Amino acid sequence: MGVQQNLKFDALVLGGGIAGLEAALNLAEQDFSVAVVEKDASIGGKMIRLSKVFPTLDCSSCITTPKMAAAAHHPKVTLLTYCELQSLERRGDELVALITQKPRYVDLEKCIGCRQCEYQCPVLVPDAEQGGLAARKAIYIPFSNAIPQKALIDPENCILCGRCEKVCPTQAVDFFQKVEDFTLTAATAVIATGFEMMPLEDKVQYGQGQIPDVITALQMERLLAPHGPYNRVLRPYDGKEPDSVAFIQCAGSRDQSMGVPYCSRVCCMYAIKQAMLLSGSLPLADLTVYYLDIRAFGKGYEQFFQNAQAMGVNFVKGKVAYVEPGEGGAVRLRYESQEAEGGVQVVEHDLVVLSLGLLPGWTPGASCALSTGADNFIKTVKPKLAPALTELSGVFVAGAASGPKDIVDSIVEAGAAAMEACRYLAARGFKAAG
Amino acid sequence: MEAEKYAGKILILATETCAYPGADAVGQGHQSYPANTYLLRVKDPVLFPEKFYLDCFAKGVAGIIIMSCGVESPYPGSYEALARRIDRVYPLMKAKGLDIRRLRLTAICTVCTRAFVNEVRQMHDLVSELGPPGRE
Amino acid sequence: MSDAPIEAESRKAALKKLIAARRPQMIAATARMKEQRRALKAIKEHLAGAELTVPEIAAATGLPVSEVLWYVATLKKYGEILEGTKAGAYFRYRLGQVVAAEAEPGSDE
Amino acid sequence: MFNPRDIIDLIAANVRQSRNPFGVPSTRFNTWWRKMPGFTRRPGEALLFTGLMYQAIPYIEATTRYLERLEGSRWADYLRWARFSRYLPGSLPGRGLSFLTSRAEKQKFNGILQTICRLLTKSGVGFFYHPEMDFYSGILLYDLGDQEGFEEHARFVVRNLKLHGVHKIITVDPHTTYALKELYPKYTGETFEVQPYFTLLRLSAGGGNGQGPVAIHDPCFYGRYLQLSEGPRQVLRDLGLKYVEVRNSGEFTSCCGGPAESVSPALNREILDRRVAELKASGAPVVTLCPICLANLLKAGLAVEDLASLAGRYC
Amino acid sequence: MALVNPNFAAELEAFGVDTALECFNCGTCAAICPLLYEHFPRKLIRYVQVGAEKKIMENAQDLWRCLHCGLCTRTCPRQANPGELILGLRRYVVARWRRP
Amino acid sequence: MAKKKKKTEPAPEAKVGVYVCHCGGNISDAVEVDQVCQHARRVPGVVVARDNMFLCSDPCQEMIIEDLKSGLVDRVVVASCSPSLHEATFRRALARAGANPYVYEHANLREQVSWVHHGAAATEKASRLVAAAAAKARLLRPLESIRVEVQRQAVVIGGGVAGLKAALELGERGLAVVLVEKSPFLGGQVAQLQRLAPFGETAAEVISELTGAVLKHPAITVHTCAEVEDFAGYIGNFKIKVVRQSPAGAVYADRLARLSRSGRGLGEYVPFVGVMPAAIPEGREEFDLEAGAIVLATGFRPYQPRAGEYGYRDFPEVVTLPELIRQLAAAEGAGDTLVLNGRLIRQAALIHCVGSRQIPGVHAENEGGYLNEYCSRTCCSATLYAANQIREQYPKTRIFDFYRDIRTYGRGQEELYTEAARNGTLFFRFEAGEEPQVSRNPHRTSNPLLVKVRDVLTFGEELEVPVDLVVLAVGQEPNDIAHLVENLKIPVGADRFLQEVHPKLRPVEVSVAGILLAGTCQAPFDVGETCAAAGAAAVKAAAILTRGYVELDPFVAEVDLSRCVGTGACVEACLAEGALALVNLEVEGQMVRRAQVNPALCLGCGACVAVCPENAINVQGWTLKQYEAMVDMIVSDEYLEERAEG
Repeated sequence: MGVQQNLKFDALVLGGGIAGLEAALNLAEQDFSVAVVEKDASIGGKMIRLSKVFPTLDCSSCITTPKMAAAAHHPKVTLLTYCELQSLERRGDELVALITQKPRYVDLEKCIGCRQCEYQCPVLVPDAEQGGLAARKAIYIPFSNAIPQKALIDPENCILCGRCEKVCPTQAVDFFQKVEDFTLTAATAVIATGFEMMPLEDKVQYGQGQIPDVITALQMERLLAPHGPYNRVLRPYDGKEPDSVAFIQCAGSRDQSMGVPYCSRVCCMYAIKQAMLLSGSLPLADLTVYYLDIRAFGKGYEQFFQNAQAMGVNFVKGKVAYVEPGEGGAVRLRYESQEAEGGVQVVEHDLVVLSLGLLPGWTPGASCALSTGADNFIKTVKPKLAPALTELSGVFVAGAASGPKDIVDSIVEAGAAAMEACRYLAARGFKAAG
Repeated sequence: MEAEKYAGKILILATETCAYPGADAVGQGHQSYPANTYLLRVKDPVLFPEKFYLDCFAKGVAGIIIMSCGVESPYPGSYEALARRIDRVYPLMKAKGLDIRRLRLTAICTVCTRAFVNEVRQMHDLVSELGPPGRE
Repeated sequence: MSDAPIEAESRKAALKKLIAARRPQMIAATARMKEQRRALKAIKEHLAGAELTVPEIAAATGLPVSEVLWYVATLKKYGEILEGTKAGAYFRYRLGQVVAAEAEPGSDE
Repeated sequence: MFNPRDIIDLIAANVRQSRNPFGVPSTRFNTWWRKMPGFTRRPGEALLFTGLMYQAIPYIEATTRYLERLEGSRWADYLRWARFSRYLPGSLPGRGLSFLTSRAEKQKFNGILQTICRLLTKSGVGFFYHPEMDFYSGILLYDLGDQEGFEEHARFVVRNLKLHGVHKIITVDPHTTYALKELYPKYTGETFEVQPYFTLLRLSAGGGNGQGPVAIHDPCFYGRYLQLSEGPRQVLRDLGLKYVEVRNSGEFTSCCGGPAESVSPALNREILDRRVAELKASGAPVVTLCPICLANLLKAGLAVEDLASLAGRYC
Repeated sequence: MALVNPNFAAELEAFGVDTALECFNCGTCAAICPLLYEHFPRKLIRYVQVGAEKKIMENAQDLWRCLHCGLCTRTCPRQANPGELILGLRRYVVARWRRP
Repeated sequence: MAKKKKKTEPAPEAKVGVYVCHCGGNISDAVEVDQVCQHARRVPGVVVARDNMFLCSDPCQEMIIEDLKSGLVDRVVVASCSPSLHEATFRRALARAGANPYVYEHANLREQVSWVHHGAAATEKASRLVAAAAAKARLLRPLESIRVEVQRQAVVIGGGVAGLKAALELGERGLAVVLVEKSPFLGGQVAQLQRLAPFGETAAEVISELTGAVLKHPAITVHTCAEVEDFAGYIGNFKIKVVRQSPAGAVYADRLARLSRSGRGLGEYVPFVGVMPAAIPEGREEFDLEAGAIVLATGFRPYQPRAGEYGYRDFPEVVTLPELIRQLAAAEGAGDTLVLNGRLIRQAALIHCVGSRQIPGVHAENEGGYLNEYCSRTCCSATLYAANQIREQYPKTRIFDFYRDIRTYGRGQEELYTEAARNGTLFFRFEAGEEPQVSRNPHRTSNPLLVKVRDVLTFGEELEVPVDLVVLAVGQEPNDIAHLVENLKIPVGADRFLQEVHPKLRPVEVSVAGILLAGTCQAPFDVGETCAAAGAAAVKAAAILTRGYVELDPFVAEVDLSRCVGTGACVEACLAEGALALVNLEVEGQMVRRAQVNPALCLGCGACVAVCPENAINVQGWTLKQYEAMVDMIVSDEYLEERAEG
């Protein structure tokens, strides 16, 4: 497939999550033109998929959507969604990115987001946006506050029945769309490719995803979100309102046997947050957090942890070693209680949430001359004085791309990366408004 | 079918950062609610003086739901000022013989779809029960 | 409009090619869809005139309980069923007004 | 639980005396090869080294049944038994055991070794066997913490093997494999080329038809320590047999409880029951490849078979 | 009340007990252990760390419960090798028994 | 075409065009679009009402533009999907037509009508919403976004790494920067360290690099011994009065002595001092600075343990971590065992969370009645780094670490913890309220101190550790900047650190626009995090400064001088400090007190609108009159009357 077109911007931001959007907006605010390249069909990253966020407990969507809308409407920001970076290299003063536009099979210009197609489509597919706990269709809009609000077809599950095409008021469905490659040149780039959660299948001792009521923390976020799969917290085994929920911390991080020796940094706080939210929605439920060290290090975090204790969330020091199905949908855990009279305990909970390790969302591999640290996250060269600096001149990094990071730290770092990028542009004679 | 059942108009003052997008989310979810509801987009309902509410009732509006951002308001202190104002509106309503339940102050966020529908349903039931303003 | 039939013809050919290229996944997806239809039909049948919890639906339909929940969540999302009253720690579900104009003639089955 | 100190002393004394943990001469129970064709040595060929584990199982089982009755009774003071045994002439407890052990049991375990030979031959593997080069590995001494005893015995075995110029070794059980492969180099400084038999098998048979899937119980030493769980699966695939994975397999396999036999039959039972439940959940007959696991799982009444026996039925 | 003895861990290195201090006392080994027995094996590892020689000898018999199944070592998040530590402690105790 | 019924209605010239979208059936399936248009035509002020399948399409936008250009309409109402999707689109279309983008009103007929209602009720509601929008549109006036000219200079307060980094970023961006530092030195608290956890960069290299670049940068001016005395103005136009004088008392005597002992000159880095860029001024100097934006980088100070806290001051062998770091730098290489001040350190205890994570009712408050409830974030790593340094350099010195939770959260930090364990550091865990007890050692060992702890890791057993040294890992406390806080009117959190507007939406901004936070004045941070925060503050400052003006939403309060009588009620109700004031004005030859809006500070919330007895103040674009007109249309049936005719 030949390269179709070449786009030119002052800056390229790789990743349309909160760090990428923040970096893009900061660059655009200084009148530099920015392209945001996002691999998913919507911008918003992990944050738009969360319920509420610590330590303020404000609704994640309410904080993310304004930034998403600001980026979508900013005249200096171009959003390129459902695009995959193939390579990024420096050629003289320019960075050249080869990008693949994945086919949506829906014309982005024509689609008006009415979802008629989705309602008509006969195929159900586990909805990854809802942690697989409910279904979407083979043609679908990713989620309710997705930007762009446009449909796409998942060809793996499409049966080409043509119903979507028939019902679309704008003839936007196009089964014949093809992969398109294009190049994008920019003077500077910000890598904001974020993180992925370690797959549940990797954790043999915790049932490898085979126990319905053992879920990932991201699935729990969906259960807690107001527009989640069940619209309330129910256990996935049979729809029961759980009486007791357990959180297993360091379920894959700080664990050399899992190949993730580092701390995933956000799990303590989100587990505390989820427990707090549960104590609101299920006031009678027993909530237990099994932990090694509670790492409530950020502003207002320790007080948040203390509040959770005061609210009756149970904190048990000890790493859960083994999880197995109990009777009637319950989940049985084994851990060592460190109390003198403790020892190995076998306890049952209705629902178990795993704080799985965070892994890099993207690794450059051969696509680009950036290397990674021992933790596989993007390597930074001056972690103290210039945390956004990478090995490649003019390429900066922000957020979880250079290691697990919470939202606040990611946003701040995105500002720093954007500043470095602006400075880099200014030094090369790129003019902002003035 | 109760064709003659009174469905007085309900005014919803919805903040542009919280409740208005919340109402949009209800729409996206195709969650039906009574149609006698009129959303006005506002930056912050702290803008409206006591008189505004009384005038609305005088014009025939049967119920008003203020959907604010609550303490998460982008204008620090506005929610508290708003709450104090509404507290002053209630005695004025009583003085005019208006059931104070016709005016309700709530906080609705961008994804509070269930809360939105609940609030609307409750107010709808209330105004159906009370009839036109001033006749309670 | 005169060239429309030709366009339609080439489109038909292109579609044929596309179907041929996607054959394996289409066969699998169609099989899944048929199974889903059977499950959905069974669930909706048992909900006709009754409010049932997920375990009750599972018992009635013989489907695995977690699977029933998945279908129930989905039907709820697309407005076909509604959450009803609570029974102990479970919620009951009932048929709702169908939002999407579906009720297929089922000609392809 | 029995006093470990006494068990260690007893076993150490037995190994010193008879070069195996039972205090009976190995010739008394290492008899499986007698009715087999002679395995003559050809240059460069590997020694089949059984480590006497399969042969010994019926004796261990017999002992355990005896001990199981003692534990929890007022005879629980194993000390008495141990001390008593130590004052007996070396061969007497062995004779007693021999008496307690059924002929059918012995036949079963000997048969596995015979089948292994057949399978190796069928796979075109050149090997030889000589009972005078086949010793107990000393693994139990190592496990029990008798470092001196183990080292002494290991050096004895190594000396003997070197004397016969043995370099390549084919093993049949996980414990001996681990001892020879990992422990001997560490404690004697001598390295052999050690290969468990199943990694050498090159079988093919369509015999899987009609046979339902089997469930694999990975022994700890193969699955976890030596990370050889792919081996038996390959054998099954070669034979056209289907298998299912049970909860906890491969590197995360569950212990069957076998090693607890020597200190606490009650503990052994408890752990065994848990593993049996996991295996039973698969609904399939179980295949394993360790004499201790095999005997232990058989004891629980599970439908279990040695990998070699299963393979033997198909070719 | 016990006095911590940091030299004890060094003494044990002769018996191959050289990873005890890497343990951060998460309890995985105790909970994954098929024995499900009190704090075993972490208790003995902690005693090595703080140098509670006497306690180790008092609890020595527990060492022989271990099945040498290796699950603790496979799952130890710090790769402190608890299974080997237990075997090393057995060697230490046997040596002490033989040469008090 | 509708007739204007009442000539007395305001803005008689307003010609409203109404455009209703079918949204390809999304709206028209539930709403009778024809009828809505018919109804709209009867609404006062509406001159045209059109419908279309897709209004957002280019041809339809062109149609609207044509209507505007031809003079047919001068106000636009679009009734379609949610304004969040297309309000901006249509405002841009207005701008393309040469019209003011603010003479535009949006009615939401999709998310809030056709997707949630059915039948006649849906059409009626749509008609009423369109009528209301038209009524508002009729009252709309063209608005200009507010431009505030900006002084293209930033002032950075604080000369530690945060201030230096922020100044450097802005300077490199081509902006003028003035850095104001209270002490004679640059480098702040980092200059009091040696190596930085977890990667071991030296404080010397970090500070030398920063100060080197800052001091030689032509766009950056540095004033040391300088303090902010007074402050006025608003975003874009701050005025700061600075006093520069020799610091009072002997606060810096120790550092000055160290500097003179070192033999280093001005601009050179001296360990535990920092960089002195200029001589201490002789007299007192006052000057004014103008700034478009201000970056606060006032930093932290280490927690100072109370006398007796873990034996501090009672025993000379108890020191804080910063004190240890200094002593380590001076320690002589005495073989395998650490020697501090001539004393052999064979065993040392490190105690975490000193002055951090304090719990009300469990821990004692300080003299000021404060508890540091927060975690100081950096001490775990710093402590473990020190432990590793000692273990590696002095392998015979044993380290015992007493912690509540080990918080090595960041990149390279968990490795420090693993490394410490591998190095033989022995850990003990204590519960809050059961802190280790430090006392004289009564045992026969020669170590002078004994640390007792109920150790969670040892099943709650009481353990005793004889030691030669106890190191307290003290936390971070904000510097005392009460004067500045009062002057700048910036909020302080319960933890006494400066408070940002919102930790995620605006993490480096305070409620006073144009003032930004960098580093540990906001919360405890390590050096990397501080530099990131400084960068984030710089990018916000640069956005303000680079354009030379700030463009603010036109939706701010506006005083109608013909109605204002100067009651001052609005000033009292105002939520944004300084946005409203009573000023003396000359009206028709008379001096009167009238309200005046500072658009640069006004938030547009409307709190003032509600309280004005004369309705003399309104938020532009969202006036009370407009809302009243909308309500009138919602309750009116006039334009619906002939609905039965079809």
